[in-house]
Amino acid sequence: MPRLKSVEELQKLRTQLQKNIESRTETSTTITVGMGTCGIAAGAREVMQAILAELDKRDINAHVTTVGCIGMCHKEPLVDIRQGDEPRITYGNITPAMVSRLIEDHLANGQVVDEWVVGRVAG
Amino acid sequence: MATLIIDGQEVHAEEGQTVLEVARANGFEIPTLCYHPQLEPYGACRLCIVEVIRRGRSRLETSCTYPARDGLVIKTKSPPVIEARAVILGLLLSRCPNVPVIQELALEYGITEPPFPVEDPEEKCILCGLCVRTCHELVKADVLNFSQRGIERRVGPPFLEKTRQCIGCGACTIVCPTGAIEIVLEQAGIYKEKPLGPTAAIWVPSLQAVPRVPVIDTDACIRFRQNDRTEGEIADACGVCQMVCEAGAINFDQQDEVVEVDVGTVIVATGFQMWDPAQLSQYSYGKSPNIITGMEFEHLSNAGGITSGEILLADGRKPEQVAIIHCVGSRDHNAHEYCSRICCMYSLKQAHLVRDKTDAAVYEFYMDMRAFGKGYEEFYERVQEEGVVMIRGRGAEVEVLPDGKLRVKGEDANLGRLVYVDVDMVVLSTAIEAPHDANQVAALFGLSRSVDGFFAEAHPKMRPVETNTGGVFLAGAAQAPKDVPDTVAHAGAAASMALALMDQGEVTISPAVAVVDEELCSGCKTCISLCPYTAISFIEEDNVARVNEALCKGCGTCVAACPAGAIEALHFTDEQIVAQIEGVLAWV
Amino acid sequence: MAERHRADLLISCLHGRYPELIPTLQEEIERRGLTGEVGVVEAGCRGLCAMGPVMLIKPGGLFYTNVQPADVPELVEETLIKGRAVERLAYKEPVTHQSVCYYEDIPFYSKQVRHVMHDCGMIDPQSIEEYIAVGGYQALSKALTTMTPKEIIEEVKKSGLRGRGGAGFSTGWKWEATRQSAGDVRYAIANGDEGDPGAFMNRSLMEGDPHAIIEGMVIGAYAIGNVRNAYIYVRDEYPLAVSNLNIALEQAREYGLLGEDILGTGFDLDIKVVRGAGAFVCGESSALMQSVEGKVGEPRPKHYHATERGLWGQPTALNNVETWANIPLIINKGAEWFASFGTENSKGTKTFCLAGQIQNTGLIEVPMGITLREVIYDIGGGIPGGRELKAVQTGGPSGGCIPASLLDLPVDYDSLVEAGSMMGSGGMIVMDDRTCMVDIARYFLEFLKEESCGKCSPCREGIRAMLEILTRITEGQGKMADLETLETLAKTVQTASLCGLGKSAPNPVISTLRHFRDEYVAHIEDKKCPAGVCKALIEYYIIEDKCLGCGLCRRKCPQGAISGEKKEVHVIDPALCIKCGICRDVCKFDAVGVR
Amino acid sequence: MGVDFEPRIVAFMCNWCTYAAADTAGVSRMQQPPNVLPIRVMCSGRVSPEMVLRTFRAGADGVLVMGCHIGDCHYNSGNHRTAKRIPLLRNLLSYAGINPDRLRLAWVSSAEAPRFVEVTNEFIKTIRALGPLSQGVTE
Repeated sequence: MPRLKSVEELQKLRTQLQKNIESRTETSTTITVGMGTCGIAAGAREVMQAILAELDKRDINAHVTTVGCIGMCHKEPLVDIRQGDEPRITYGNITPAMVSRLIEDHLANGQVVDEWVVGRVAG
Repeated sequence: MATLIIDGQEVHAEEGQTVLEVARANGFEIPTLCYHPQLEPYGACRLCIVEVIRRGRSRLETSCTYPARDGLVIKTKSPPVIEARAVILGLLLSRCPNVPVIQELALEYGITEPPFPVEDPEEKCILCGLCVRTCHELVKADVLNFSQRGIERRVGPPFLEKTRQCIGCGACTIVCPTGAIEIVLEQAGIYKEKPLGPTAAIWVPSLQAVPRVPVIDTDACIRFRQNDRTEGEIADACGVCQMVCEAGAINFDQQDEVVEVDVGTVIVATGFQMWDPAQLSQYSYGKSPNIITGMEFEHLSNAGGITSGEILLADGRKPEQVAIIHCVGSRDHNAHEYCSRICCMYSLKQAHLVRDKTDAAVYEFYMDMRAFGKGYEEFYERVQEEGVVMIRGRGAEVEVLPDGKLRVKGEDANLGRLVYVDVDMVVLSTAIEAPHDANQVAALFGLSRSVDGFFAEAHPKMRPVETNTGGVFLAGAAQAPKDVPDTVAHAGAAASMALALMDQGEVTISPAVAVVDEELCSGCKTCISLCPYTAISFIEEDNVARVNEALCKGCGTCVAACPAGAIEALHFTDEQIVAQIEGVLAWV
Repeated sequence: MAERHRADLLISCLHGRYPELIPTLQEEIERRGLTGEVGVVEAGCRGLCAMGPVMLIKPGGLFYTNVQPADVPELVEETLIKGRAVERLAYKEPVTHQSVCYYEDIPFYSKQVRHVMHDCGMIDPQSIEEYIAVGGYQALSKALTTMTPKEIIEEVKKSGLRGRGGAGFSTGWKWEATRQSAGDVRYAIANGDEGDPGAFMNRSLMEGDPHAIIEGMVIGAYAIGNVRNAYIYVRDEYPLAVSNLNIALEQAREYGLLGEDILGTGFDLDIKVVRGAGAFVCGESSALMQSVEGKVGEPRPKHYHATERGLWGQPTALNNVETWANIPLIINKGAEWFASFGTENSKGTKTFCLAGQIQNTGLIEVPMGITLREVIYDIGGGIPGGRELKAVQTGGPSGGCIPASLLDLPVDYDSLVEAGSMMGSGGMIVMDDRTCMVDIARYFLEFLKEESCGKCSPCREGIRAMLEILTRITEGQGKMADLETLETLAKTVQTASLCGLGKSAPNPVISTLRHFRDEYVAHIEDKKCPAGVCKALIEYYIIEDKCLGCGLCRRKCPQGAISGEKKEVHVIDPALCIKCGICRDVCKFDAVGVR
Repeated sequence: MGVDFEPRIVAFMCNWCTYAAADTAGVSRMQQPPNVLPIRVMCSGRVSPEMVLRTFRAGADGVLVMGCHIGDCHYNSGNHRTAKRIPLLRNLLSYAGINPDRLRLAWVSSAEAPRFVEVTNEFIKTIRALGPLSQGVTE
């Protein structure tokens, strides 16, 4: 285990460790993946894993949660992204291949990927 | 230096003093049970509580632990103080209803009955911790400590079992304010030869000695015993005497040492010792504290003694009848056959003292009244006039009655019948005898001892202070029982004899010495090794033995041994002796 | 090192009941292919101890109570895979019996302000990494590198932090006094000898967030100066606290946050855990220090404050573990922030343990000044069975009883003392109308009789005497004069005892006499126990109107004192009845009465 | 042997112990027969075997040698010599035709006047029983 020799080292370690408990810390970004039977059947798990990997790669602090079926089974896998007080954006028919762009545009650049959006819910 | 106000009076305190110390030094009375000046303050009994007003705030604090800070205002008797002490004493009296010291203190605060009675009224320990702290801080034996807690708390050795760590010093029993600790002597003896009652390891061997200097009994002293026991590991135990001695006169490092002095004359004045009356069981000595020896009576009656000269029984009462038994151990075939000479007169004196100091009736059991000295007979008559009952006949037996009274039985030879009296106190006029180590002294100086054990003088009539060893003289009771005037006279005589010898500056030796007839001497050297005084030396060039006349004492051992008949003892020559033999045998 | 998870299951208050819960969970997670995605953490206390094991799922804040191994497959399927709440595991609102799924929505938590306990239950207490990740040792690095000792003390003084052990002495002043006492060697001690019956705030903190205490102590040691050794005194009945603290200390040493040259600043400090020896009195500061020194834990006179002559005669700062754990908060967030909670004279938040006749027994943290009513009814969920509140006992055995009439009393140091009780370390025992106040006073004195060290006579003998009088009263043998005697005794024990234990021992008597004198009088004059507790003074009987003749009481009665035909009114034979109260407890119709 | 036989016994007494004891016995008016004829020597160690033999030759029926107890000798060790010599001499006596019982060694300290009387009386009795020492006849 590293012996910390300065405050800077402590700060560096902290930044590094923070990711590990990200799920427990407050964040403004929540990504929700539909995980009803319909979602799983449509490949929601793979999508979710891709999201987690992408977040990790880009070092983005966001909560990833799962929900059950919301009734739009034909649009599964459904992915909701919510940032702060912004309206919730729901994307439909997401595949793992789309995840990289989704994260890059929406989370990193703040650009909603309009062509994949299926709905916006305020509040 | 701090200034305080105690009960309205301004007092000054040294650095480090507590409120209690300052208050007591200035004459304020504060009760304590767990305080001892030689121990760290503990603050357990809480009786020394006083009201402390500091920076305008009033609180109850224990004065034994509270530092005497500058500007304190102390009230030792304010109503909250009195109330708290009364409640505490009520609680302590409830715990220990039968402890006199608690009863007395409680009474001072108006409490006569235990307000919260407990089941076991025999409890004596108030858990003040004095014993525990003494054992830890002073004795450094750490035998006693507390176990359990709360109301179950108790004092004892580990696991309440007997422990070898305990050196039996008894310090705990002495500091215990309530008498809750008893010491059980499995090996009796160390207190035996001490003055009346329990004594400390530092004591004054003779109360009226000048200078009146105490000695430390290293066999009993805690410091020495701990040092010896732990081979120096605990070298600083106790030391209370050093702490309290204002003159700084206690020196533990002082060692016994052998001092060699060259002297020309020696006066042996080793005195006597008191005979132990426990050897004759009929006197019941040791079975009642009110059966005492004449020597113990002297301690009792001494103004500097434990009762300040009052003649009291062990329980503090004044006696109503006192019996004095003469000739205890003297003139007795089972003890000493001789008359100790001094007992009659001291017994009469003691009878006089009892009459003088108390209203007690006095009975003297005597065999013969030997009032032989100047004015003695007159004193005897005076004592008789004082109302002392004289019973002629040996006091034969003392019986301790169940109620503690003492029954003295004896024969009244004048009436020719057995009598007994019941008394409160019996004084045994014990014999005096030669000191137990007289034989060692005798061997050291070449002295003879009489049948009675005292040193023998050179001649019972003609040479009462000289001994058979030249230059060694006897003085006082070392020679035979003597009273004070006789001792003074005898000692004077011994001193004059010694001085006379010294004044001459030279000694005259006996002419009865051995001489060697060098013509006959064959030089065999037999005589040389025989001489106890190395007075014979061998002269190499002449091949003969020669006697140094100054060294020769004239015993004649060499004469008897000389194979050549070459040595003669002057004044005891063979010829002279044979002439004597023939002379005496000439008688038909 | 932990991995990045999309969800963490934080499990608390296992209390050793379901050791297989966590392995079962981990197996199920693996079986469902969620390994690496979902983490399982055994975290510190979340307060709702009576409902343990509890599980908080982050993110989201789903909160389950009474989670058992059998619930695991459903829980994983529904919550982790499908993201749905399992309602039957949710917290039940005690009054409305409604399920509340989310942590934030539970009134027990929503009224609390969890500062000291914030990380407790959120992180794995055996992992310094998690503590660092949530911002641990930030205060330490700030204090050591950007603040002078004087500034730290000023900050603590300004925050208004007062000792959380009960006496409420200003922490900043205490540190300053210690700093100003001459000494090349000074000591810092954390008091974790929590002994009050029903109180476990300190244990939860030591078990759940040991690093917070350590961080606070390092900061304090630096501020006080010349402290090279510090001690955490933990009662030996807290093995998990001892082990978590030791793990935390070892980790801190490895990371260079303890030991020599902390964080390269040149500051040295080591901390050791000292295990207590099972005596209540060792929570008293002077006895505690005696105990740390290896002597019998007995109080000594305190005319010199520990800040002058404490451990081994050296200046010593002795604070409760909770006090120490507050320090990093003050340094991180500032004195103003800290002082914004609480009242004029009592700043910040305080942890309490709710126990007794209350719905939500457990550990809470509230801002100072909150009213008793809020604590008992809003957080505590009120009295079970809708019974009436009679009193709240605060401050442990030597605290006092606050009557229901003072329900709007703000909970802070001074108000509690005024009401005849004290803050203590934070125990709160709620008593309903079935509690006899005389019996309660007797109970606490019984405890204190056992726990008094016995050194000083007023405490040792006075408690015994008071207890005897109280026992007499509960047995119906009391006299009116006893009350006066009790008051005199109590006053002397209070003023004349050596240590805090003795000085506060009469509090239960004094406060119940003050607020519930009528109950004493009822025991003495009427020979009645109004609450129906004191056996010598009560009689059980069947209320004929209510008895349906179910026979339950008859079957449960250990003495066979109850008779009656089925469906007919039963009777209790007073001659056989031993007044155990089982019939009253088992009767579903409240048909057993006491008179 | 006749009842009127009065033995003649020569007693060598050391000046410091036995002679003093005899003196005390006299002073104390202790009864003793006149058969013992005292010869004072400074120390019992002065008594040579030759002198004992000359005493027998001179007509003594018995010889007593008396000195201090061992350890009490005025000359430290003189009586140690006596203690060695006299038993040897007793062996020699029978060779010379004299019953060894006619020679006795006894320790009597100055304090032991009664013992002095006892020892001498006892010895007189022994000699009285042995009868007179007949010159030239082997016993």
